[in-house]
Amino acid sequence: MQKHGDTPLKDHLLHTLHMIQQRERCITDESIHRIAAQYSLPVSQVRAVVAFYAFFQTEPCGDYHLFFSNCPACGYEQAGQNLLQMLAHKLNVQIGQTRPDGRISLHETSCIGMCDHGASLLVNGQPLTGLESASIERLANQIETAAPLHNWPQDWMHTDSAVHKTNLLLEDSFVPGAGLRTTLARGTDAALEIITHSGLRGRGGAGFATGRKWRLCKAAAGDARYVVCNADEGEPGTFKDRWLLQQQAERVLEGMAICAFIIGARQGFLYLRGEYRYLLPHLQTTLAQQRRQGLLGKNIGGEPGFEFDVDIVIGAGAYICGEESALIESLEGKPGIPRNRPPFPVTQGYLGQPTVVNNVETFWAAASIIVNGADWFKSVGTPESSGSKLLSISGDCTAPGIYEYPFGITVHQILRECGAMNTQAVQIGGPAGTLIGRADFQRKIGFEDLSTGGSFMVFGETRDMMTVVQNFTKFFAHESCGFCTPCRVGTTLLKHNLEKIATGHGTHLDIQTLRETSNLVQRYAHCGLGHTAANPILNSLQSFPEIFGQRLAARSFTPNFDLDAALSEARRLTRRDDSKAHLDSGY
Amino acid sequence: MNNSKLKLATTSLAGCFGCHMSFLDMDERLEALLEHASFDRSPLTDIKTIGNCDIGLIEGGVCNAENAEVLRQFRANCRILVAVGACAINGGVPAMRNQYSLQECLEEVYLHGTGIVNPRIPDDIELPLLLDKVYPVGEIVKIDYYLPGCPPSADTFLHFFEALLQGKTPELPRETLHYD
Amino acid sequence: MTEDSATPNGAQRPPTPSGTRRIVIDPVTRVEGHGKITLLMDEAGHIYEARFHIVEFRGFEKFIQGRPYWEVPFIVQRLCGICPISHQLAAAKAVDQLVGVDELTPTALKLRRLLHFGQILQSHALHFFHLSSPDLLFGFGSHPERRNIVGVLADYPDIGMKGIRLRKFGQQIIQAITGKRIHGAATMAGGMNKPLFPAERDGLLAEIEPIVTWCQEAVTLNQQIHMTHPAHRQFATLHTPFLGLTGRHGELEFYHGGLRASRSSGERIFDHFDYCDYREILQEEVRRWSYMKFPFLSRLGKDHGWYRVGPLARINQCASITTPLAESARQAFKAIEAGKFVHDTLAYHWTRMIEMLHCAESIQALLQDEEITGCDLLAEHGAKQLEGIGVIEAPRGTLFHHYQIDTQGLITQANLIVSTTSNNQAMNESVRVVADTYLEGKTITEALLNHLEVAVRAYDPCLSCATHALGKMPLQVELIDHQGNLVDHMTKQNGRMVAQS
Amino acid sequence: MPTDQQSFTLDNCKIPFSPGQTIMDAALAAKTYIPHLCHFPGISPQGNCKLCTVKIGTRQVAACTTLAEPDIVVESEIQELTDARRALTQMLFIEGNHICPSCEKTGNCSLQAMAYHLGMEDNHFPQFFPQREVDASHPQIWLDRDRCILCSLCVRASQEADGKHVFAIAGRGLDAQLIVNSSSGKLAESDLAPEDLAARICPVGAILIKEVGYQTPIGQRIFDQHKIDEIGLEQVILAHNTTATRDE
Repeated sequence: MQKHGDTPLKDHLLHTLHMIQQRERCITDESIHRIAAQYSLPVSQVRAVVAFYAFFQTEPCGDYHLFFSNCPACGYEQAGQNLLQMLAHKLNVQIGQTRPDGRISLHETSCIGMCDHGASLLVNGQPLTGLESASIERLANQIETAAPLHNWPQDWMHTDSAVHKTNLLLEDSFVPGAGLRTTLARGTDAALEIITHSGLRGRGGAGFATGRKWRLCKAAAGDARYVVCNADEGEPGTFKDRWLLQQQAERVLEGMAICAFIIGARQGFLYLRGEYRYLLPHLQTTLAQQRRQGLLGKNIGGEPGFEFDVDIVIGAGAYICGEESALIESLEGKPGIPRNRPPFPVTQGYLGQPTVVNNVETFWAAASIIVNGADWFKSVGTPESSGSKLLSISGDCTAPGIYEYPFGITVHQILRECGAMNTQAVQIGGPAGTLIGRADFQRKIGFEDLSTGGSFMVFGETRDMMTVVQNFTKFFAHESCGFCTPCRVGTTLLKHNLEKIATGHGTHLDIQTLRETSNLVQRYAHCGLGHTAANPILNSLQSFPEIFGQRLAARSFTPNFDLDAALSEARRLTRRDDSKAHLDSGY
Repeated sequence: MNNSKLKLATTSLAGCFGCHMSFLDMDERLEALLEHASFDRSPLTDIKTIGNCDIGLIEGGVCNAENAEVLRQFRANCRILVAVGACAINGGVPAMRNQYSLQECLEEVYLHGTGIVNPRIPDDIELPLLLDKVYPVGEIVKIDYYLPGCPPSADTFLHFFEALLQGKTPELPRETLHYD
Repeated sequence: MTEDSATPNGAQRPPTPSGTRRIVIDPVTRVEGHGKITLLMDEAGHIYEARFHIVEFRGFEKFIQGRPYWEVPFIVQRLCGICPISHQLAAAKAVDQLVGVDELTPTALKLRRLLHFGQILQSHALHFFHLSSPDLLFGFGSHPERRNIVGVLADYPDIGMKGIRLRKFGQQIIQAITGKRIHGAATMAGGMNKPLFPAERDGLLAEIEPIVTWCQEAVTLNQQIHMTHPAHRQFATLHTPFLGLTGRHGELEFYHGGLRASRSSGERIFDHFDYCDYREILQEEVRRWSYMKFPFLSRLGKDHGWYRVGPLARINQCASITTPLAESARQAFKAIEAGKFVHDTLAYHWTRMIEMLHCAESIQALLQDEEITGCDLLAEHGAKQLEGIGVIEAPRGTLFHHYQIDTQGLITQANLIVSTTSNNQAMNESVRVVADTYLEGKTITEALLNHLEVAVRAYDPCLSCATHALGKMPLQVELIDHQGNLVDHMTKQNGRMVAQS
Repeated sequence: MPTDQQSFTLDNCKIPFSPGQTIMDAALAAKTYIPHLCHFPGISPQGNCKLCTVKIGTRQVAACTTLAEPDIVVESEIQELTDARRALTQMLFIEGNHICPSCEKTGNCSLQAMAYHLGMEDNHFPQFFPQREVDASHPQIWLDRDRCILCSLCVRASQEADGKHVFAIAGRGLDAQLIVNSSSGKLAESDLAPEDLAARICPVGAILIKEVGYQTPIGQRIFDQHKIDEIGLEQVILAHNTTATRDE
């Protein structure tokens, strides 16, 4: 059905919608009808897709279409300044809207994977990094003078990451093709045995044994099998996959090909988050190169009949698509709503066929493991978490960037080595992971203790942790897919509840409600997003009770809203401002 | 009045008085209740300011500043505060106005209505200002018990009072639970 | 009446006319709704204006827009928990027009009438026994702690219990037809949703005889009170035009009829006027100090066109009553002014009881009518209309419901003129008259406060309907001097009046 | 019952099942009620309302989408789950505009009946009071999104039973809403017919036949006469909604 070429799947629904959005600034109802007809889909399904992904818009966006990252790690809000608001003010545009002259639209977005570069944003898909209050002014000028993007200062376009610590995998002098050669030489069973024996577990954070996943997929009945590389690196604070795709994409692709050989797949997909679209030219070049070298395509590595190729599918702004079944839905051109599991993707994945979905780093590691052997990999790490792990370190430290550590490393040591001073908290594994305070800095990175997909955000003692927890809680409310009741409603309730407490209007009753709602969302939600959405709150209630306690109102009960503010519309309409026109808000 | 009696205050905020009517629907049984309970501030008496009470019954949601103040007075003076009926509990039918801005509602009634002379939005200082929305009472004060229904039936009231008079925690029998 | 801008302390308000003082009464009790009264005095100490502020607003006209017409009767009945049936029926009549039904089936019409009689009976019983009888039995100046239904039950247990049972009977009729005593559901577009089962009819019939008797006793009691207290005859009395529906032969009619209006002299302004054209005869003025509008007869203009509705208007204007006991009670009433209009405001109570008697008699007749238990409940719908107007005589007076819909059936516009609104100006005037009569010097006395409340209460104002909001009407009095300063403020605490400056 | 049939335990009762059956289906077949709103026998389960959540050990799973397995021990009628189900129901109430007193579905509404079943006396959470669109464009059917609980039964019924694709759910998080598959997005241009299962399956008052209103007298409505935990009630509800269709 698809042709492999130098461009992404032209006919993938998400890509078609993206092209229309590029061409027409938005996706009109007319376009929706046209596409529905073209794809023989119900109009409602196309509408549902457009409505689901944050990067698709039904109202025209500006010549300059900006998505400002509000990730707390990169520090858009620092030293009493909110760079996003500053930019909105300078450009005279409302956040979330297009300026009436149609020139600028400014949106807030969650982490764009530039956390080691300071405050950053995407302008027409291009990341601008290292923003400070001075550069905001200059940025506004560039936009107002309609300067073409390629003429903007190159130092804003810096997207590489510093590597501060290397271990097994980064030190491996991987020779392209070596992994495939070994795999072909050993045969599928032996190759699978290496992966299994190495103890490699999924690097996205969930930690499912990779060998077991591949074995289950290989054994599952199906007409075709698929290999999917999850490059939807959406967990705030993570950027190591972006770096891997920038620097070592060939090893990732080779890992996919190895998997394909083992499980018997002919088709692979690299599902790239929409925020990383700018990596596309590089990835296409790499794909072409792999094909030229016989590492993708037909008769790979000279093996007759071993045919495998990879298509890139680019998302459009939905964190939930990092969940493997949601990702598959998205690959199929649908809204990224997680499926009921079982059946798991290994038996019924893409188009209902057995599918392996692994993280970028997992494939990357697998390629090296095949070459160097299981024992090599197990030489570091812990019995339950073998090998090493890439961490994306950001936040309040002197040396943010990529670190490779063997599993079992303590948080304390990492903090020391990344130049973190006076740290009060570390968010490990992103908002969906674990927030720990000083008392827990002796804990170890590993599936048996602090599991992480790679996000490691450092918060110094001057941080207001309530702001951080609020930021993460808003993030989940924004990213909830809306499928199940507890997550759809609960995440917004948590957001409001927390806001009431954060602004000093909460009481012990509100804390009790916060705890109850958190537990409900955690236990009853449909998928991982919901299961983890309350983590920042539950963790901080545990580790930072003072950020709640010190804000409690000195009343036993407070209203849920500001009563006096609720009279403001009436005051305006009646032009009254007498004493009876106000209420003690009690809030 | 007899001090050993339960002292009862009632008020209607943004309600329709239907809950009060349903209370009266106890009919002859009202007489028996009055042997154990006496009224403080209520639309049925001439007591205008609430004193210390055992039970406060609140009908209606909160739509204006005066509602909010009366509700707070009730909370401050009642040992047990009860939200009675759909409007008090979740805003009820009056909360249908929450679909519109206050301005739209006022303009429709006082500016654009049929046969209007001197169109203007009433703004006298004697009029309590309207809140932007109609709010459930539980979003403004702590509520101890809820008697749902539009209105709750007379039997529901009786169940509730009987339990209180017997010193029990009132629990609504499932069959009395209804929202319409 | 003129628009006045006196105000206590609002810096942004227009200046107070020199020489006025203001009194505010808050809360008014034993009426159904929220409201308060301001009295404006001139330097000579005369009350030149009384303002009965309706302090609540609910916005039904706006928020029913966009709702389907078939839901409307059940939404708008929530205007009022005392007379929900009036609203359900007025809206149902409008809905009948929307679906092209001119005539209900005989059973459906009788069921609606029965329902309506039950409703008026319970509402009138409530108003007299539960709310107003304390004033009339104990006297206006009696002890406030006693002056309520609990006091009546203690001192006049027979009267009190009969009142409770009368109201109960009305509620039972409502329950039998609508499924609930309050906010039930009975009307359908062009009919009713349920027949009255013979067992239900029999149960009600078994109780009717004492009901009729008690209603007669209530008429007698009110006649005695009114005629043996000369002060009652003058109390708050106004000479005003009257408006209401009457039947084809000018008889007392609650469910359906033509509009009749008369000057205070009895001279007809119009008669048998089709209520669907109400916009030709009625307009409403907005005043800044009340959420309740001020309707007036267009022909007489806004300054002189205000009128009264309700029992006093209906009994004065009708030519007859179709039931014998009520008719003879009407004749006795009319005799006190030799057939001319009776303008005594407190005669509202007496006429209310005459109507209650008529309801009881009519209920008896309907329950004995074989057709009442019929099963043919729905008329065939005709061509859809985009506008429907339903007018009915509610317990407190003429009630107008007017709806426009789009072709999909959703409400696009609504206008509601509820009974109490029509009495708005009259209540203000009655209060002014009483205040002027009973105010001594510049201080507010408890006697004044009580008398003001009695005047308002006579109209049985249903302020929840009036503002499309209902609840308690607090009465508070404020006295404002000529510079706009609050001189005296009066409210009541635990039954005792507290005055403070 | 064949002797070789497998079984599991639900609240101390043995529930037989055949392979491939969900916990919900097996329980219903054994006349054991597990609360649910988005499940309907014969329509593929989706598991979005989460009211049917049961416990297997320490694990919470949706009974409607989880396959029964031999000898598992499933808990349902325990306080912890009742409390959670009540909270979930309260969430459904506050996220929409569920004004029971004026809703024509009152007395026939499964959400309301569920709330009664769970002893819900108030909404507990602050109301959202969202603004949602009414679609009355269709001559016989109307859509009141205020009352939609996003159970998607109409979406599935339209696809699976009616062979149409009239409905879909679009938007994410709290913006998720029921949309109509037609050129204008309005029901009028859709191929929905009053006889369709999709037009009759709505458990709340979101999809209704026009001009029915309060046709069923109080006392004779479904939940005046039944409780929601009666097995097979779905058929009663469908029959009721069919009557409403026919009468019009």
